[in-house]
Amino acid sequence: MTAEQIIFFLTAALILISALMVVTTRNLVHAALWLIAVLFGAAVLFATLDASFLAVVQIVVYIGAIAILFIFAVMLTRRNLLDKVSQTNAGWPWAAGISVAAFAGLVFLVGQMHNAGAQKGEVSGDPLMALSTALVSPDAYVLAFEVASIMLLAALVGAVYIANRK
Amino acid sequence: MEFLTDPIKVVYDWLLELFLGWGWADWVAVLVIYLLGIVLFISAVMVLDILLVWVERKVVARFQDRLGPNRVGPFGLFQPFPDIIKLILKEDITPEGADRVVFNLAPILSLGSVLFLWAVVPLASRIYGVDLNVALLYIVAAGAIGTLSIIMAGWASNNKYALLGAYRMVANMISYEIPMVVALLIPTVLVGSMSFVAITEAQANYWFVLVSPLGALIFLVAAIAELGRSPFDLNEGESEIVSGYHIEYSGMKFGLFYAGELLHAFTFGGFIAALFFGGWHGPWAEQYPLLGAFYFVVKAMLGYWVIMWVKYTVPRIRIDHMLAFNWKFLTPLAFILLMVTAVTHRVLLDAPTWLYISGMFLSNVLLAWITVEGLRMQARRKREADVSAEPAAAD
Amino acid sequence: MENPWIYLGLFLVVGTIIPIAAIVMAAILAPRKPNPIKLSTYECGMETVGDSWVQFKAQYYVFALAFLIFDVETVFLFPWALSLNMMPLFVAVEGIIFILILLAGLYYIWQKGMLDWV
Amino acid sequence: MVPLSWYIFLSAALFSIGLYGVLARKNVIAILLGVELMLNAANINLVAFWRYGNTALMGGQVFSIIVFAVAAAEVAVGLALVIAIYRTRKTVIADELDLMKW
Repeated sequence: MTAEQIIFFLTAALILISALMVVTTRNLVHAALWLIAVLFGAAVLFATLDASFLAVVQIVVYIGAIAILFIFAVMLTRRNLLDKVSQTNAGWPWAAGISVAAFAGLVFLVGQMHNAGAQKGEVSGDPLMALSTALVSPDAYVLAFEVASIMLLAALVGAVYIANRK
Repeated sequence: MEFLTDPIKVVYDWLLELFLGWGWADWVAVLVIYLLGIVLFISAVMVLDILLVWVERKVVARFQDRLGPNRVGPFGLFQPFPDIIKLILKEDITPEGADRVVFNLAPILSLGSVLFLWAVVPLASRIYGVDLNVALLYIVAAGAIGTLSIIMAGWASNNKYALLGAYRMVANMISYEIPMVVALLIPTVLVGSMSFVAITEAQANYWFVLVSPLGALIFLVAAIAELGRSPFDLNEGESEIVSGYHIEYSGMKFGLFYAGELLHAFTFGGFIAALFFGGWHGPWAEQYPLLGAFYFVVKAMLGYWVIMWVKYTVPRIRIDHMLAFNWKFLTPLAFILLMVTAVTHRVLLDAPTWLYISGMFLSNVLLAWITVEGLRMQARRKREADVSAEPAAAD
Repeated sequence: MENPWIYLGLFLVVGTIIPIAAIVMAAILAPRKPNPIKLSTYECGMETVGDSWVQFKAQYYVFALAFLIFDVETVFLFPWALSLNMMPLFVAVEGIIFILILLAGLYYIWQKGMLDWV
Repeated sequence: MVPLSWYIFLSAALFSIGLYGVLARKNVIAILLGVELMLNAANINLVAFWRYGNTALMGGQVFSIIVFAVAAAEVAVGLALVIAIYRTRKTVIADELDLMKW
């Protein structure tokens, strides 16, 4: 076992255990905190994959904003959140079955992949600068960049309007 | 004399040779050296933190025309040590109904989030923890962990005051994070890099405060708000919500929050120094890194002094004023400044240095002047509206 | 230092262990004599009424929403700022359009009075 | 060394757990938490494919940045809807939101 494999297994265990806690724990604030553990694990994975920008953005956007928003929303709607009663609906065995089937199907598909056993190559150049030029250069992804701002505008106006209505 | 010009490398080589001589594997030796360095670095930061307790108490005493600690040691310099012994020996109370795990995790994350920041701060030329190419976003990420620790503390305490204090503090921190990040974008635009080391090195000839004085000012205001210090300390309005999110904490856990707050203030002093006031740059700092580290600490202390000065001078503001000031003034201003800076910088990129600096400076001054004029015009219009509304109200 | 993240990971681990060590040391050395009054919630001597995990003002939520959107926006602006020096002036204009679109959103919710604390 | 398939297995497992959360949970906010897990699984996949493919092509990373933006917009609007529904109906249980079910 190399150090890289040990790090991968520890992170994978953290992610999967925390994800299971997210979907099973009854206290929703705890569920949000477990989600933060999942997100942190994903950030570690991004760092091992040499995507340093995405690793920090994962923490800034997901943990710093989205998770906080979830905790706020849970606290806002807490009144009839009885932690004692079951938090799953009547069809949960079906849900579990579908999830296991989905997992089995995905594993089968991965088995069909011709490059499943591929190893990492060398990183060519500086990924951070390559990413920043790709995102804004006119012959690459500048349209996605501008459209993202329109989408954020729509989300800002819509969300604030819906949440604020008296 | 090799040691004076590049101390880290000399020590590193010496230790590596020593460990390899003991028959250790290559990677084990490197890992152990890293660990030793990190432990030493964090210990030094913690010792500095202990000293800051004394500085803060002495300075607030002087501001309030008192003497401050003066019994233990010369000028009360050893006062922090009895404080620490008291904190350690104090009974630690976890209130009934608290969420135990989260309650204990919050102070750890609170101090940890501040310690993490020091990994990327360049102390001097060739003396820094790590040259991360996304260091500025890493700082914001560590701040996000700090916000999280506050909401965890407020929620886990099972106390209404704590929860209210946490809400206020989080609303404050997340609001002012936007102008702070935009102020961080300005050095990024100027240098074309997010690495802290590169940003400091780019200030060899001129400090960025000359190029973007308004950016430095916005960063200072946003940093004070991020720290939750007066005038933005409404998380601990004593008359309303007792003491904020750490009301239920006692003993060492409270000590961790307190130490984190002081160190956070000093760290932001260091950031202001490194981003806008040249960091470790000074006479002979390039050749002798230890001298550069001394300059850096002095500049950070000055930044910390300004933050303390503001804290002990201005009164606390109301929450609606705090939010309105951010969303209706500071955030739009920061974004407009970013646009002006980007365009001016791009246009003057190939111009001679004197033209570049004066152009950038003048654009900042112009923007500040327009802002002030706009505010005055708005205030005048509001005053006139009030005057014309008054007789009607009197009838 | 070939990969900065190794150093950074070690730093995060040590930076978490030191506060934990402080708490553990205090837990070993500190006395422990709990009693019901001491453990009760501190509300300046008043009896606590009801569960403290109460609801809070929805207004905080609106600001958290605005923060989320602008946070994501700044994430997009960092790559833009990095590439500014080596791209044509046109790229600077792209970023300005990006910022102006979102400032228009901020202006809209401001004019609708949604930023007012009530 | 870690082959590509490990990352894909991990993200498949994460995706399935998120799917279970979406299907089985009663609370609307918990369902959104499940959606977040699924989006993260997709992101891990995108970055892994970028790293194991041609690293000079930045499509994978750009795509996952767009996923961040989409996730943020989804959470903002989704949670705002939850708050609005809670204000009128006083419930956040998905089964009780049956006004459209006649």
